[in-house]
Amino acid sequence: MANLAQAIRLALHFGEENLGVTDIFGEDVGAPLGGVFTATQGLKTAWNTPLDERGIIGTALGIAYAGGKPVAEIQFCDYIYNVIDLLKLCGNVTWSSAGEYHVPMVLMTPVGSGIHGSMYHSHSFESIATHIQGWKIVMPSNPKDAYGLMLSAIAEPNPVLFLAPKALMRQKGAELIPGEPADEKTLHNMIDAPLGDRSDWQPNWPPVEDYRVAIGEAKIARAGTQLTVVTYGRMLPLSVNAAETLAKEGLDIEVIDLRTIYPFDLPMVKASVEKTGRLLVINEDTEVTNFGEHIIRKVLDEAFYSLEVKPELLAGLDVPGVGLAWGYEQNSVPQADDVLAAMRRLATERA
Amino acid sequence: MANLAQAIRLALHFGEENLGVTDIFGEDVGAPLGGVFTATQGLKTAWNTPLDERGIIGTALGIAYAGGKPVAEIQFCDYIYNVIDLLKLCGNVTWSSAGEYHVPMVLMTPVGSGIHGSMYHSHSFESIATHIQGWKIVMPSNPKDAYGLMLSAIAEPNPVLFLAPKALMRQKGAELIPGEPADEKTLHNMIDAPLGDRSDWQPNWPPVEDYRVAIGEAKIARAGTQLTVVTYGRMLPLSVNAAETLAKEGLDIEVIDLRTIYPFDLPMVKASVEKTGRLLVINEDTEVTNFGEHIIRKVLDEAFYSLEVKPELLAGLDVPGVGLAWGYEQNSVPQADDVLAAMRRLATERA
Amino acid sequence: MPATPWIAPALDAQLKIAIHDKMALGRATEEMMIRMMRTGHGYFWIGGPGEEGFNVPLGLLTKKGHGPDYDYLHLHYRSSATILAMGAEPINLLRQMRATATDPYSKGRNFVNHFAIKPWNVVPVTPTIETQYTTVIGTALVQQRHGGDGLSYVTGGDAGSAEGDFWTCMNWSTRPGRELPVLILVTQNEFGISTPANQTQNNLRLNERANGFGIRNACVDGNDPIASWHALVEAMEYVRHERKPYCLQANVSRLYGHSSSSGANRYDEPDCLGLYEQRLIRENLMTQAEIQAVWDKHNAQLAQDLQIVIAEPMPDKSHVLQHVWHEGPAGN
Amino acid sequence: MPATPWIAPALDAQLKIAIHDKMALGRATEEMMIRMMRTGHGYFWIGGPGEEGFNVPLGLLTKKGHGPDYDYLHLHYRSSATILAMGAEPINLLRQMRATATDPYSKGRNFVNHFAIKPWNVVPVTPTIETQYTTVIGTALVQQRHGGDGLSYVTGGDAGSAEGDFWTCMNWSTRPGRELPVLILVTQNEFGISTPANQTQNNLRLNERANGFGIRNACVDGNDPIASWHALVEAMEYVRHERKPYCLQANVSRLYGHSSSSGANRYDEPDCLGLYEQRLIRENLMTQAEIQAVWDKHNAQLAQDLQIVIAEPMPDKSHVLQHVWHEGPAGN
Ligand SMILES: Cc1ncc(C[n+]2csc(CCOP(=O)(O)OP(=O)(O)O)c2C)c(N)n1
Ligand SMILES: Cc1ncc(C[n+]2csc(CCOP(=O)(O)OP(=O)(O)O)c2C)c(N)n1
Ligand SMILES: [Mg+2]
Ligand SMILES: [Mg+2]
Repeated sequence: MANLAQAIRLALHFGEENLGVTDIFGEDVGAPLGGVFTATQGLKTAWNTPLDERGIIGTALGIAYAGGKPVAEIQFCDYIYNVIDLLKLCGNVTWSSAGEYHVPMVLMTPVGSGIHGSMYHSHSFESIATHIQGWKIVMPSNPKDAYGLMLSAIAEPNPVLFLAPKALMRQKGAELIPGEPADEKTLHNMIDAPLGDRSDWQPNWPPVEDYRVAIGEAKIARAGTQLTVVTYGRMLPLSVNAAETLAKEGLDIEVIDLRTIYPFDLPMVKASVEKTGRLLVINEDTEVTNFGEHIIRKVLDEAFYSLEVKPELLAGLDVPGVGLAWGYEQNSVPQADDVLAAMRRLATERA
Repeated sequence: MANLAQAIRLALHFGEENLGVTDIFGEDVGAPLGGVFTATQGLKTAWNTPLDERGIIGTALGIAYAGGKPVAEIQFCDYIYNVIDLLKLCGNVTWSSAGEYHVPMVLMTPVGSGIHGSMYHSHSFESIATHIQGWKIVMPSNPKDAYGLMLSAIAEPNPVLFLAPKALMRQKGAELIPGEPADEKTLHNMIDAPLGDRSDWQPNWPPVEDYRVAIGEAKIARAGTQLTVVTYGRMLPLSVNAAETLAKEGLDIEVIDLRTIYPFDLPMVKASVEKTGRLLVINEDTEVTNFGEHIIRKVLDEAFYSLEVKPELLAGLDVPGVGLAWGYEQNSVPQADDVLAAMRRLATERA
Repeated sequence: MPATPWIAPALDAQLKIAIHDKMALGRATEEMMIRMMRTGHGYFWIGGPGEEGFNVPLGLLTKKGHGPDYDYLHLHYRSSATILAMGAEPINLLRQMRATATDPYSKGRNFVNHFAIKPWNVVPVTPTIETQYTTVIGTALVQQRHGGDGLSYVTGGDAGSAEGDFWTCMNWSTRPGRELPVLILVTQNEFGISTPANQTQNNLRLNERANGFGIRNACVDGNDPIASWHALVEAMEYVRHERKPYCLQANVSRLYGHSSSSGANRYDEPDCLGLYEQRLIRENLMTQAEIQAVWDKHNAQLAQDLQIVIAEPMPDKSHVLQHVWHEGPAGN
Repeated sequence: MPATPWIAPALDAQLKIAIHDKMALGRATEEMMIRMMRTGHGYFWIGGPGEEGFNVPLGLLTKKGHGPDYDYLHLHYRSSATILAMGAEPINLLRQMRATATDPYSKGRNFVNHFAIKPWNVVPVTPTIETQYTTVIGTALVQQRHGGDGLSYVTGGDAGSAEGDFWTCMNWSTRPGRELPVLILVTQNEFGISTPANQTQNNLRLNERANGFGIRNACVDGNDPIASWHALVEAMEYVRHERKPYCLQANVSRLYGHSSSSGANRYDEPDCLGLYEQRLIRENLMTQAEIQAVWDKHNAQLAQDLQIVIAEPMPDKSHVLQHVWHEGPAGN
């Protein structure tokens, strides 16, 4: 099974061949490295930019203006904060030009903690991103969804932000991507660059097929009746695991994988909360003006009187960063134990 | 009575004389203009920077490192989005250096709509700002608070973001700033630069006194029992007016002026909601991942079972900008009518 | 089917007169918009009176059309004379000034002189200073790969060049072996709002900043349309055919101050129009009466246009949510 | 009470030997930290092996102290040899490498080589590339006003100079009549992670970018500590006394690749230490045995240090909320 980085790579390859992708670029995105997580190895339109995020986003917008289909990368979302003005432009020129131009671009960036990344390789970005208008925002929790979301992102005529949970980059999927060789060694030999000198290496792409995960459609990752957990990205597998553990205690918990963060699948969330009467939103971003608070507010608006207990957010502590030593990360970003505890508490709270 | 711009100017003067302010700077902040809203006219440490927001914030941080006390300005918060990375640094170096350095700086910037400012003079900034750690954030709704908050901001050893509601800049206060001449003509003649050539002009500062509004303390702008309205800045006078109007309909509404946005006065808000059972948060920022959603979530955490009806947020529509024509602003940013309607509806909703 | 190669028109008597016509149109349009602002037919004015001597030649020398065979324009908010020289209808500027629902550039959303004209590769003018110096990289990159003689040009003010985006533009357009066909323009009017250039720039010839990148550069008197024409021809020929960047500064006047916020009052700076008219008379290309007739023609037309615009509908609630998303297929 | 004016020490035999000592200390410390990373005593390594030939002279020529009379340092993450040359304790670097609670620079929060030393004006090293080129403006501005001969210096890599912050630094330090005492340093190792400099820079002498601002500039072989010493003396004298910016590039090696993420394997690039040791022997300043003794001394000390560090406590829950806010009075 492809891992998440390989899935992105396969999707980008499909995009180059079939969906008009003209440029895949960013810092260290081209040869020889092919991206710090190898997500862009061997792609024919991949190239290395100067170390300049403002140039990257400006170039992407310009390519989109000139009829191209750019997929830009910011190496880590931790380094995206000097271009928020440009992201706002990408998101508002369609509206400000009253539709004269639109911006078919994809921006991908790794997010989240879990790799001992210290203060500047652990940021989450969905809270600020969802406050920037005009972007659609997706975040997969597994390789197959990463593939399907990336194809949808490429096909979308509006700017799409593709957040890649960095702690899951090497995680393998449970399901094959259509066209992927069944044996993962085979895949590895076909598409992973060799160690050492790569100057003569060429990938041998498997015949991957068109497979889309529609933007805006969440998925019930585990069905249940007693508590609705809404999450995405790295927190999804933790939440599903916790739900399985709690199932042994007789608690039946529903876990929704948003997949699209904006516009998020409110109908699915609402239906679930109406069924369970309880809501827990989980993410790893810091907790003040957190996107999860938006989810809660929307649920209040639509289903306040269905709530049996107070809805909650489990998120990162409001500290200036995720410290390097494990003691910091463990105590400021939700961990498996915290997820389990919050789910148990909310599922069993007296209404 | 001083208007809000004059109050800021008086506070900065007091800060230069008594609180160690060494530099007041930004685009057009120095002579001859003294700021696009005249808030920095005649100040002895005010100077004009190059048109470069990154230089402005970097310089402020450097001055703070070297023992100075900078008050920097970003001309409009609409132009702050290319320095979010630097704002994050200002907010995290105390923590990342484990207290070796701290960052005593003030950053002021005008925010909000209401002056036909079109897409780039109408932004709000509190939602993104509150998601940046390590900053205290204040926003006055009247000149006296502006004065008192600015003195507290200057005295604070941590970075403080001072958001100035631009639509209120010319608004006069109801109360004198301590030391302010009672007659506003007198004040005008003393501190406002003449039109035309100003090269020889010097302000004649009134003996304004030390007056602080503590960071973190909200104010009950109007006491009431049936609904808690939490707001700040430009929405405060609209909300108080609406409450007075509704009082004539027999509705008794409490309006809280947060004054400090972060860390906000949760105890006061909680106590009010426990009394009224109803909460309406009002601001003009766009509604997705809006700081008001954080307020609501905190109230849920602390007082869910006191809520009789669902808490609500009245905020800006999630569109890519505030359009120039009045029809846009009127229909995308809360107006007096919207405030009145939301307050009436929430105060009278069947529990 | 590649577009025909671009050949700059010869600067003959007829063209010199046409340049005047467009300069006068530019000025008359801006002055009409200043009047609109004063009489309540607009909220805010910002524009280009004082830059016509440079902006009209720029417009006339633009290879106008859609797609990478043609020039891409990344304009400043003082570029009215450029797009008018290219054939834009003045009434459309008045519409944006009044913020009507009929404004074709922004549907009443953006300030005046914030254009977006896809058939002519005029990408949206941004209110954020200097970001256009980053987007120009992208269109030029597409053109570099596409071939032909289309170029991308970008223009902005002197103060704005302090933003690092100016650096980004120079750096990305000189990557070795990947040089870009970008014409980097700067208008030097010696002010950023109220701040005099000599407080913030150690060399008022900002084009010389490009020396750090080995980018060919020059400075021209933008108050002289003939000198501007020649300087632009030289710069554009270089960019079109060498497929490398060039940096050109135009020294210009800011005749009505920064914007309506600073009064939009007339200042005593050299006026390219008066200077050029004297020259046309001196060179016996036009008489005073002919010149007057040009102004009368434009003013009469603008007065008519204004009546039309005033009667047009303003945006309302139904407009707010239009164009948040593009619905059709992707591709500009 | 103004500080004594700074006089650079004479580069005599003793100092040449001291330079070697500090270079060896720098290298030994970095190599120890690479071993720590490999043996699970650290999560991530990034540092400066290959830059000692330049960084040690820089440290020794720094006017070390607190406040505007002394130099302010805005360092890159490869600056270990600079602060070790200034007298920093190697054990403290090991502490940050292991992320212990005793790490004096960040309490286990930041990656290794991210210093913050207030008594020496070493402002926090930022993980964000190139932002140090903006903060240096502020400390230099305070010094310009304060007088004396203190300067501010900033260092960063070649790839990072692509960020507009490099432009910002040059622009703000050359405002007419308000020039700043900034020494703008760039280390040219011809790589940004995996990207070769010649893909992104049209001139590998980045100091020449400063020509656009008329900033005096030079390039030195950073593998040669003697040449580096002289280049630094010249640059610093100019900045200290002319109170104007100067841009100096040092060509250096990146001996263990970018970081532990790219393996931290030894690469075959010129090694300033080997080259300098040959020279010291050639010039009869040291014998091979004396050189070996230096290494043995440092390695022994570092081995001891490691034992201490390994036994020290790691941060726990109680540390998380410390220093979110500064509680005392304002003022660094
Ligand atoms: C990023 C950004 N910062 C600040 C502003 C506010 N602003 C608008 S115009 C202007 C001055 C521009 O001066 P210059 O670049 O010389 O252009 P000019 O107006 O003189 O043509 C400023 C500061 C802005 N629009 N964008
Ligand atoms: C703003 C920013 N963008 C990207 C990164 C990720 N990053 C860390 S080091 C590096 C390469 C730096 O190369 P260079 O400036 O040449 O310094 P060197 O490592 O070679 O000394 C990159 C891209 C970062 N830290 N900050
Ligand atoms: Mg200007
Ligand atoms: Mg390098």
